[in-house]
Amino acid sequence: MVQWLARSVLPVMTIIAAIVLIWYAAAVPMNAGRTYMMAPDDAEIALPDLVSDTWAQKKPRLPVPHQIVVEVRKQATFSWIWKEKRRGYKRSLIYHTWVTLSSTIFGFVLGLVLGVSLSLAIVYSRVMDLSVMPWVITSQTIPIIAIAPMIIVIMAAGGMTGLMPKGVISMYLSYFPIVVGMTKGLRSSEPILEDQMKTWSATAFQTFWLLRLPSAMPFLFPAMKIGLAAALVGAVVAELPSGARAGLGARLLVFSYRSETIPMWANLVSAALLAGILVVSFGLLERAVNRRLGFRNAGDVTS
Amino acid sequence: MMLVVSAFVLWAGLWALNIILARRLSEQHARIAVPVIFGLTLVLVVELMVRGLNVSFVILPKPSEMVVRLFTSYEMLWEDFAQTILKGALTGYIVGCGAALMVAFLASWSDFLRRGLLPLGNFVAALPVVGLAPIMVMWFGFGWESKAAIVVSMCFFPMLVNCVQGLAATNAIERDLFKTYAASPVQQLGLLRLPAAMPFVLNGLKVCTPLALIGAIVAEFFGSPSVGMGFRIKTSVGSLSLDLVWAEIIVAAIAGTGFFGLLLIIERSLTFWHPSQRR
Amino acid sequence: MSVVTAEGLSLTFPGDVQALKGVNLSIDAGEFVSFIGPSGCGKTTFLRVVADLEKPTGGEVRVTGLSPEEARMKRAYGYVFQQPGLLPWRTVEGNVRLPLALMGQDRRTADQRVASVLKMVELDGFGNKYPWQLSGGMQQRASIARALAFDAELLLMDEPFGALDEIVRDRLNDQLLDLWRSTQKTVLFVTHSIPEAVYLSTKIVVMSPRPGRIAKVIDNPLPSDRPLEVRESTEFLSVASDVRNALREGMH
Amino acid sequence: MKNVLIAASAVVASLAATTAQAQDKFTIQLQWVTQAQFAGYYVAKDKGFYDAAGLDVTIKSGGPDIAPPQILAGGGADIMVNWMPSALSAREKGLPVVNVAQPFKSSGMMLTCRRDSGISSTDDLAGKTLGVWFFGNEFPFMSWMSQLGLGTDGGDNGVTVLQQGFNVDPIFNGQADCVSTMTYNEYWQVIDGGLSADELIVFKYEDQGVATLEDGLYVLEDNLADADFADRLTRFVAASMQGWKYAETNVEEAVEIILDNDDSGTASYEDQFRMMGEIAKLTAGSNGALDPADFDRTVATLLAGGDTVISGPPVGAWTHAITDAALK
Repeated sequence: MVQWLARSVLPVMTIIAAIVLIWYAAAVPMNAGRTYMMAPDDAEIALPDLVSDTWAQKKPRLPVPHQIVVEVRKQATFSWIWKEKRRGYKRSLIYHTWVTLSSTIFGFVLGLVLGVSLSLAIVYSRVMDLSVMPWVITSQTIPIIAIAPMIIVIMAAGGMTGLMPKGVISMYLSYFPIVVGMTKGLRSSEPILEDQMKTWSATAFQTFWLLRLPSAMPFLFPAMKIGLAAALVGAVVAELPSGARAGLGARLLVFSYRSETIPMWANLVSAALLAGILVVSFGLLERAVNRRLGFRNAGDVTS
Repeated sequence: MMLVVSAFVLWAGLWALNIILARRLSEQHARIAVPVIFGLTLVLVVELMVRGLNVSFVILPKPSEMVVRLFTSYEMLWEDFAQTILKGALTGYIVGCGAALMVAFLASWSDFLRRGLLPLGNFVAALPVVGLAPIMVMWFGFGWESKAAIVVSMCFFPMLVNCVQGLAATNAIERDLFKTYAASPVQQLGLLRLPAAMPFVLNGLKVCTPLALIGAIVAEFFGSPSVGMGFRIKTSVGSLSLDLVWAEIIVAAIAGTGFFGLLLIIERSLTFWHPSQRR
Repeated sequence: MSVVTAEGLSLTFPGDVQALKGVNLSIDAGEFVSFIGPSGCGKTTFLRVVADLEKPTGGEVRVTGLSPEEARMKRAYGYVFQQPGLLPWRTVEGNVRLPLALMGQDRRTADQRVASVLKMVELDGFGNKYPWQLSGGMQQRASIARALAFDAELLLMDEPFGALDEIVRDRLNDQLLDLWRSTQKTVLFVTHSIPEAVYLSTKIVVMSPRPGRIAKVIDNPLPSDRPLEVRESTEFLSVASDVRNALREGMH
Repeated sequence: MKNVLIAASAVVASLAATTAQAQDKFTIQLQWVTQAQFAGYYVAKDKGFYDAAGLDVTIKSGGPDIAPPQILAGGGADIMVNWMPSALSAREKGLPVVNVAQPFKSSGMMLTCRRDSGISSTDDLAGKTLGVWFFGNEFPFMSWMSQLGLGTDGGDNGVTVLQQGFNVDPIFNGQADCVSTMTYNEYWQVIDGGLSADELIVFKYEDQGVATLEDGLYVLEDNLADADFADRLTRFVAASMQGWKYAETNVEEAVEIILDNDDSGTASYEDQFRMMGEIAKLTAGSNGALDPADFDRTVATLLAGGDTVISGPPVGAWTHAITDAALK
């Protein structure tokens, strides 16, 4: 236990501590301009005063960590909701995180379905492999943000609004790693086992279900993890320009119009926390599934 | 209606052609011909559908109009390309990936630093860093510098994770071998760690390519001089010049795919020895 | 003159695993010494201590009269690992040239040397191939050529032929003997195989596990000129049976 | 107590909305996020004016990358709020939109400059860096600059144009000498940011004679011919104007309604109250019908800026048919 702390936790903590220190230090020069602007002309400002002012501005260029923590707590607590009466939930970060999370998951599921079916087509059909694969790569070099508003408009023309267009944009970003990983995975079953299946004259479906799919799992999970993170990026990006009414991306945008930097950072931190929770819980799922299928997990002790 | 029907017929015909080509042509030729025909099929089908269903130019312009725009407005497109891709994205890409490589070198000497950076880097690489775009514009101004800055912050961590893993990708025998030769740290880096890291480095560069494009264009949505691909896309949507919007998107796709292809060629020539590249 | 000496050598790994305990051994110049024993008996560990890849926790080792670290710094030995350990991005020539380049030898002399050692292991003509284009046996020969490249008088070989089939192995054993006779190097050779140990060595060190220690040192009376048929001679069989008995006794 | 009343009325309104199945559906696309700039529509919805007119109205908020004409063309909305230069530009491009009502009489657009940049009149603008909104909002600016004889490609005899994000940071960061502001929104961000009114000099587009018509209501020309649609539209315009007049006189209640409808939960009461006050100044003097003189002035301003937006005076770009019916 102690060894684990020293080997794994201590280095991470040290680097986080270093980042926080640098952050506080950087806030002083970055916010000093506004301190001087607000002060009377030619006023001399002593360093301690400068530091305390730059760490406590209302609209700083770089808010310091404790300002952000306070803001996150303020926006995420339930007492805030009650104080704001019935529209209070709309002011809660938890609500908006949920909005973003729901379209992330929706988009991820769409991406998973698209990614897995494309990779099946690619693995089992040479024409699909040759035709589609290069365009799958090209699709990722099209900046999604550029077409996000158009996707929303085109889908609105087809009568689809709300979660659907956001989900499609998330899907667009998340299907790619899944196609790549799954294709690689489906092609990774050992030739000797393929031959073994052949000796038993297994059907194509049996070979797929009993051999190829399980062999693809160790590839699929890391790919899904990347896809999940990409789906979150997609959800945020889709909320940014699209006139979405709620969600972390929409709030980020509106706060940025109003130069409300502290709430902006609070939103960014929530998005980061959301990403962290998603990735960690997915990691746990991965371990559980791999255990069950008898694959070795990356972190398992070998001896 | 005729046009819609012919779109389906065309689709079926060209798909059948592709099936035949995939069987008949040599591997080398099929790899080029089949995807090109597939792409052309898509374009033609969209063209016919847009015409056949009378889709408004505001929703989706005809592909032919986009191509015409590509040629008539090439000067403007080139200026936007230079501003966004060459200045913003490429500078950020080089700085971000270069810095990540440098930090990875440092981390490869210190086990402590590596243990600290790797989990953090993995975590940050999963974050929607693109949300920093408005903040970068606030900090670094409206010029290409802020676009480069967001690209740096988007590329740094994915690249770092790849480089750190890559520089640790040597096996025990290789390290022992260099120890028995009493090789200096610089020799070990140059002759062992760096070559062994190349597949990872190139993978990082590939991952960062679309990120750089997205970052540079997104940042322009939050403020820019009156030139740049993101600026043009945004303002052209406003003035309903959708053909110009799509022309910019085509330029971005060509630039991205071209760069990606270049990386594939470099990968092939530098890491020909890696199991994934052997043919 | 002793090339390798060990006195009261011990090595305990973290977690209280005694890999070596009280090992005393002296190896003279020009000897071919085999180390044989069940897994966990410390034969590989002993070789790694000599090569300064592990630090002993007790006792002393001298290699060519120096400490292992000094010997390593002077590049006093060549080491052949269990696997070929060839760098996949270098050609066979490039791999063999690697230690010479590290030692700062100029390209022309290095090239001549590379050509001559490749000839020695019968790989001339394969210099431009990449390791992964060669069979396992050829890869292992390339790795021996690499260990020979800088002409150290001491050669440390850790089960170099362990993963090869018997036909290839016989052939490589034969080549190795020729090489040893023609170069007069001192060889420390770790193996699992009794016939291999008896066929190659002038001296066989039988080791036993938990803790790793020397059970018996057997001198091999076979003449230095050994055709493959020697393995059917009664002399050969009696040495082999000595080794087998020593191994059995060491097991408890 | 008051909040309880509002809550109760909202509950009633939502009940009314769910029970009235026979209501005609109607969708309006705004051109920006939910704020007091669109108070009339939200008030009309929440106070039940639309219900009373037999309409089930959906209000779609906009955003920086939402082009309302595009939504309209795609069938995502029946009517849009848009500025006239942008709407005329869409018309010129081949999307025939028609102004059916004009709740905003005057323009709220201005250029706000720092006095310490050495600007005291329009003569001092040469060589300066100005922040301008694009996305259709740049046309009156271009027109103004060309009337002043200033190029917009930089240089000493022209001005350098920045695509201003939708906040006023550039004036604080020293990236721009002047920024575009609306009387009801960004100007107050500049004040809140720490620059006092006497540190600033403000050029109102109205005063410079280059004002163009802002928030108007536009529909597709083809739809107008449809009697059924025209009927719904008439009812919509009438109820919306009722909403606007209610909002002008009941500012506090209107602000509460805006806050209720702000799904992003980012609007503050103080900001919206101030905005509502400024918006009321712009809507004052309009009964909803477009004043043809204002239209002609807008067209003249745009034409003075060259033929970038429109090549000539548009024909049939507005109609009084709806407002005549709605306001009788």
